[in-house]
Amino acid sequence: ETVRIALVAKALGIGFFEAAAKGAEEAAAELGDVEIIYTGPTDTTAEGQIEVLNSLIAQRVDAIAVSANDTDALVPTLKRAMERGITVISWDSGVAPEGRQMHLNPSSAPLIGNTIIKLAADHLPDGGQVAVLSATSTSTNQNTWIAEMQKVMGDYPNIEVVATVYGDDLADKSYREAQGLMQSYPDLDAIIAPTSVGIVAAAQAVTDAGKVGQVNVTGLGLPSEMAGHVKSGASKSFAIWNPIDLGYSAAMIAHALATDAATAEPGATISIGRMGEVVLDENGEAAMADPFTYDASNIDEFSSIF
Amino acid sequence: MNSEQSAEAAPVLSLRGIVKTFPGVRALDGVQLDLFPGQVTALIGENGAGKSTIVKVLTGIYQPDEGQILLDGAAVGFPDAHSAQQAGVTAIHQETVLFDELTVAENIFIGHAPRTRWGLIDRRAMRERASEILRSIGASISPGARLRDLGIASRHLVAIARALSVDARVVIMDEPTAALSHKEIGELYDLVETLKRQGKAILFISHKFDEIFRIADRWTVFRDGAFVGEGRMEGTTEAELVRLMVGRRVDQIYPKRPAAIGPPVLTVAGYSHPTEFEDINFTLHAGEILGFYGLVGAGRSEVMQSLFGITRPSKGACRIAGKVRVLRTTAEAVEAGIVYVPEDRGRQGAVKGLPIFQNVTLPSLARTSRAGFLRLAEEFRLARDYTRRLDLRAASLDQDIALLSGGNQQKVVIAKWLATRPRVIILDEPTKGIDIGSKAAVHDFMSELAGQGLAVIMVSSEIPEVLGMSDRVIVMREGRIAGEFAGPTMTPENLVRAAVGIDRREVA
Amino acid sequence: MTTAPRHIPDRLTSPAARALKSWETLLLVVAVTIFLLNAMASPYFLDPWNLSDASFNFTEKAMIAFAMAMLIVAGEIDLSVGAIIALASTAMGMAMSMGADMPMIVLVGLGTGLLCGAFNGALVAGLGLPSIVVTIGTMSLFRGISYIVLGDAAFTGYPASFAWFGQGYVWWVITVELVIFAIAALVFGLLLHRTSFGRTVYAIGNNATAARFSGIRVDRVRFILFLLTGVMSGVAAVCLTSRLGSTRPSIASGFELEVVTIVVLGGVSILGGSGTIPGVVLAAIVMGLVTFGLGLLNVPGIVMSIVVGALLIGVIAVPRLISKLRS
Amino acid sequence: MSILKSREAVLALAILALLILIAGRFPAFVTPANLARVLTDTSPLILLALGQMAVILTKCIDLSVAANLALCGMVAALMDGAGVPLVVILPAVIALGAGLGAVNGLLVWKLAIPSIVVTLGTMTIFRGTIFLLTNGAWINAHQLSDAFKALPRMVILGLPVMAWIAVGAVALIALAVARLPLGRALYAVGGNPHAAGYAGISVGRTQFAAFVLAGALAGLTGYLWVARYAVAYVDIARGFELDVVAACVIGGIAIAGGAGTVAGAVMGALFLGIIKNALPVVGISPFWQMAISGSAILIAIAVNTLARRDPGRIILKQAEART
Ligand SMILES: Nc1ncnc2c1ncn2[C@@H]1O[C@H](COP(=O)(O)OP(=O)(O)OP(=O)(O)O)[C@@H](O)[C@H]1O
Ligand SMILES: Nc1ncnc2c1ncn2[C@@H]1O[C@H](COP(=O)(O)OP(=O)(O)OP(=O)(O)O)[C@@H](O)[C@H]1O
Ligand SMILES: [Mg+2]
Ligand SMILES: [Mg+2]
Repeated sequence: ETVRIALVAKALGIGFFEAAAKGAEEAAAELGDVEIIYTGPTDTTAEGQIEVLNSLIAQRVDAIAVSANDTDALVPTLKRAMERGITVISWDSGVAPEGRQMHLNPSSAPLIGNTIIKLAADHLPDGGQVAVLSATSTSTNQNTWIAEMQKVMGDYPNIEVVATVYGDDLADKSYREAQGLMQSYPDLDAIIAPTSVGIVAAAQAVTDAGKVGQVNVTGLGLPSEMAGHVKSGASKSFAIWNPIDLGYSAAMIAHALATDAATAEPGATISIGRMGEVVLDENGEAAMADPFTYDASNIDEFSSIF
Repeated sequence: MNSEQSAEAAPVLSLRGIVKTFPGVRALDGVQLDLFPGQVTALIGENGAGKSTIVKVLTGIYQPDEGQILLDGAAVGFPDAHSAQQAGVTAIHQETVLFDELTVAENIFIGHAPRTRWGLIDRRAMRERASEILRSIGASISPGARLRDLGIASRHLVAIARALSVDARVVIMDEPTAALSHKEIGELYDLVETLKRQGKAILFISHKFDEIFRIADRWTVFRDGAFVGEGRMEGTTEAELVRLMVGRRVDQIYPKRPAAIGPPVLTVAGYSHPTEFEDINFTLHAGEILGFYGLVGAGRSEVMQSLFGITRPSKGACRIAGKVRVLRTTAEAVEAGIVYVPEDRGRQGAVKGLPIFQNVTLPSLARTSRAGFLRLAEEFRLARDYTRRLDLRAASLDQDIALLSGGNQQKVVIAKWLATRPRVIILDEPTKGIDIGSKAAVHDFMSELAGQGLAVIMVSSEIPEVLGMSDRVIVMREGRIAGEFAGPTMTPENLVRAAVGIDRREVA
Repeated sequence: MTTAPRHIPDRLTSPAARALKSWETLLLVVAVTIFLLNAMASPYFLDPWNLSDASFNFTEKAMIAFAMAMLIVAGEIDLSVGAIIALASTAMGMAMSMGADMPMIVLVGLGTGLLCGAFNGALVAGLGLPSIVVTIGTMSLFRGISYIVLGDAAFTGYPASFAWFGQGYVWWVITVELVIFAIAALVFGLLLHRTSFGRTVYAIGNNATAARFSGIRVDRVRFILFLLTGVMSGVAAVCLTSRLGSTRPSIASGFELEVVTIVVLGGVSILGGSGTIPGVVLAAIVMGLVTFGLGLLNVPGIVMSIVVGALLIGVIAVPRLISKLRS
Repeated sequence: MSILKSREAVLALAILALLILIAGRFPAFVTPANLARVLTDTSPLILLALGQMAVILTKCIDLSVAANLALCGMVAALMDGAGVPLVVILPAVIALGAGLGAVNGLLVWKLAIPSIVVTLGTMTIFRGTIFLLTNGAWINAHQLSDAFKALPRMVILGLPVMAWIAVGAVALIALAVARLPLGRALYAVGGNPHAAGYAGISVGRTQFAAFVLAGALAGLTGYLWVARYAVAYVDIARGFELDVVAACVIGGIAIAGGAGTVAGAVMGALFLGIIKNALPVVGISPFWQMAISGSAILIAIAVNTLARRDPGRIILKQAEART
């Protein structure tokens, strides 16, 4: 009997999720007898994702692993999925605990929050002004990371976060918001964009404004998309976890839960193949790995992979 | 009759066996028509006889289903308006065919503007030629003015200028005088003479027999989409033409029956509007037909529309059946028993897209429905009763009103208001564009209603109609009342003097 | 075919004769075809529970579509319906966080919809501004207010009883939303086709000036239509909020164009003056069937939208093309 | 007094007032360099508004312009990826845009389907096609050649080429609208379609031409957009069609057709562009921006429509004397 695992992206076409899908296929190949259904809405809306989930429930897939567009709005639908015997986990961007069995964080949120500010601070020995360019204001993981970052700001006394703006994961809006930041804060030293769309747009805006060297763009991005900007100096460094690994792990966990090889309960340990294992905390969350930093020294090595 | 023709010059343009059908209607059923150089041919027929349709066939707007168009004896086809223009056929159409946002010159030359070497519109040449043409028809309109700023008569002159801007051999005029006043009508007649002298063939469509006898050389009559005859004006009588047209004799055209004048139903005191009218006072009695005469643009329609709740007067009051009322909306006017048959039938009268019976019952829905729910049988009965009285010609009452001829649309609009059983009915140019037979039906019905105690206001620019139908006449000029006439003072001279503002002494 | 006759037949054409060649018949054929195709393409399609789940794809949009259909018949349009849902949902969230009980929350949602409709109506009917541009403006304004209130936060924790509207069942697989949809279809169908109010809507859509000259309170009718659209958006907001169990300002984004698509597919002339509620019902079902059927085959949403777009044009174009080729 | 009656003058004053207001809070906004930036940013809106103006004048509407832009942008990016030189890409995307516009135009012309229905349909079809072309994948800065990205940024006389292209398009279209028979025909067809037929102007053909123009401009803008933001994906410029319509309406293009000017459309676009650019700069919370631009649109429409109110007919002599 084939185990059908649906990997649901925030939206189709985003490089990050495409890479994750590759990882999930890798896990399927390793497990054998697993079919991966990679799907998602066309734009990053909860309503669109619910329609996709409804059709997955109708097909009675064995497991759903979703990166949510909205923490809460998916809960009723996912609850119904669980009622119909489908294993539900969230990954990357989570849903509220009652809507899933467990959540796989790409990394731990405090670690990411600390990483993004540290990336900026490392290049500002004398302190300075930084601004945050986020995705949509409703994006769960973005908000968590920014909140975690705010918590550790005490460790960076010379760094001042002057603004948080939202580029809605749209290239043009992010670009304009980045322009606006440089305009409003002429002394801005760094833009932190913890989103792969925002970081590219911000780097482009900095380049176009002729501020390479003055404003450092950092945050979370994909090496393939950032390679040019690292080389031009618009971005000195940025971080990301490996989305292939993330997709791989999500598929592994979903499979384990769907086949009853593991149960999702606080303290449980679930094996994730080549990635080792994860341990669930009291909220049913687990972290996959630490974010990895990319800079001029290693970018070429990874830009061809994801 | 046909034998006379052989002696004459050959026709410039001939139509043979033209058939044109619309869904459910055979508008033209094998008609013929000949136009001769230097002669005016009058095309006569009832509403819906197919006159305007033939004009559209001649100008390339409609394609005939069958039949031939012969230009100088050779068969031609007019696949579009442009090719008809190229062949030297131009027309003043019955409906306005102008553009509000363009200038007068652009309106005249749209579609055939002079160009510069670069292919751009030569604006200077266009303006110059436009003012030339306007001057030639005696219109003092600036070619640079925007059309939206012009009054209705000026617009019509622009339409005429537009037709003349084409170097044409055949000029068609479809009811060209319907929107013109006195002075301009005179100038139009002069223009027709000039065109005749230039050897152009003219087709002239009109419901007014006086002007037909004045300017036409020949006549052609259509009835129900069919050709019934043609001939020379000389030696023809009006009665003969009317008989051919209607298929029966029409004796009494203005059958005003004496009616008992009752108590006042509507008193208007001091009605004023900042730009349109001032100090309007009059009283209307039950059973009375009160005529409103004036030149086109005198402001009669504006006064009537303010009585109907369309525009609010800035000053003044009106008393209906003893009660002072402020009419803010048309719904309030209808409730108070005042109804208005508008002059601009296409825009304000007919709801095109709705069937005839629904047009009729629109203001009476409260009566034909129960608890807000429609009752189709009631509606149909009401519509049938009233349209029958007005001799409506239609395929069925659930036919879209847009498919009726102009005159028949007017009948539906009149029926619509009579069906509300009003106290006061205001008819604004009720017989404009209506054929002689239907005119009689409308007049007859008006008299009958007055006899039953309905108070009628009739706005009209036709003196015979005003004099024939009214118990009393009020004349308006430039937004004010210029005189009131009853009994022996109701003479054509008095009305015209008051309308144009000439003092008796000056004339004498 | 005759020349305009002198005697008018003493009855109306039978409605059955007209129904045969109507748009609705065409849509019904399309709907049945799609249903059969779906049943053949996926083994999961003919499952009552799945069909019941699938109804969520269209019920909320269709509720608004009925009111929108009347508005479009009258020659107006409301592009702010999605934004009204967002604002109504936000208002409900505020009411909830202030401790309102379930009936109160619902009332707040409907009331907000009504107010938004009144605002649109006042601008269009009162000031005489064109509705398409007014509602492009209020689309930003209403949703903008939601953003001001909520920012990046969300309202969650609606009372359990509130979940009934968007997640409850009335009987077996029949959801509450489906029942609301059916009732709305009935009410709007009667309103548009059987009442004198409906008749005035058609009159206004065909010629608003002549309607006014016929003693119809045109502006009042327009205002009422905007109110109805606002209230139905409020109803949809209650259902959607209940179904999602939470409110964010981005809720229901893009709804407006989907609602308009349903209305137009339903045979309502976008130029005003014609269209029927049964047509809209069928169009909503067709849209629901198409998206669900393709969803079962895991076709990406955007490819579905190609199908919907092609359907929209095709259903109108094909009959015209055929009659053109025939003549 | 009479100058205030012109809609364009009122709008120009409104833009000036807006700039003064912004300058009060944030003087750097009105520096020439920044204004040039605003103009550059607004160029896509201006270009599309010009095309939309032509379409709206003929009593139609084109909701597919943004999707057309996105599709042409994606095709430009794909061509660049395939090594096609820019001199070929540019005419190709303009032709593609015009072709997509022609599809709209043909459906409107030959089958008489209302434009809003046609373009609502083609809007989703065009976007879907982008997805089919790339399977949803993004094309990012590093996948685009430098020459491709450089053109819109190149600065000539203090203005980037992108802004110059907009300026050039405005001049050309203003000339065409005023002096080409086709330009005048737009007004005739929208003002009185019935009468246009009588004047030998084909309504359908003119509408077709307007759609082709709007499409060609969308195609050109598609390249500019992708080159400027250095990214192409399915969703670029989603929802932009409503901004374009809003710009036209603010600029006094009558949605019922037949009335409006090029100057109006350009100023409508600038008005929106300035608001969109200024809000983040002036430090207004991002959560307030949507409501503010919505209110600005409403106020602009209200002022515009009320100012244009028909004064009615003037019959009384003394009233005529007063004006
Ligand atoms: N586009 C059309 N579709 C359907 N029927 C039409 C159309 N145009 C005209 N008809 C019908 O054709 C017939 C002739 O109409 P036409 O306008 O030629 O009359 P007319 O002689 O000009 O009348 P009037 O004196 O009232 O102007 C009428 O019965 C009319 O209803
Ligand atoms: N410039 C104009 N723009 C728009 N409508 C006009 C214009 N001029 C006249 N009309 C409308 O056309 C119709 C006929 O106008 P007309 O010139 O007969 O005006 P009027 O003041 O009603 O004259 P009268 O007093 O002779 O009836 C009226 O309904 C009027 O409102
Ligand atoms: Mg006629
Ligand atoms: Mg009048």
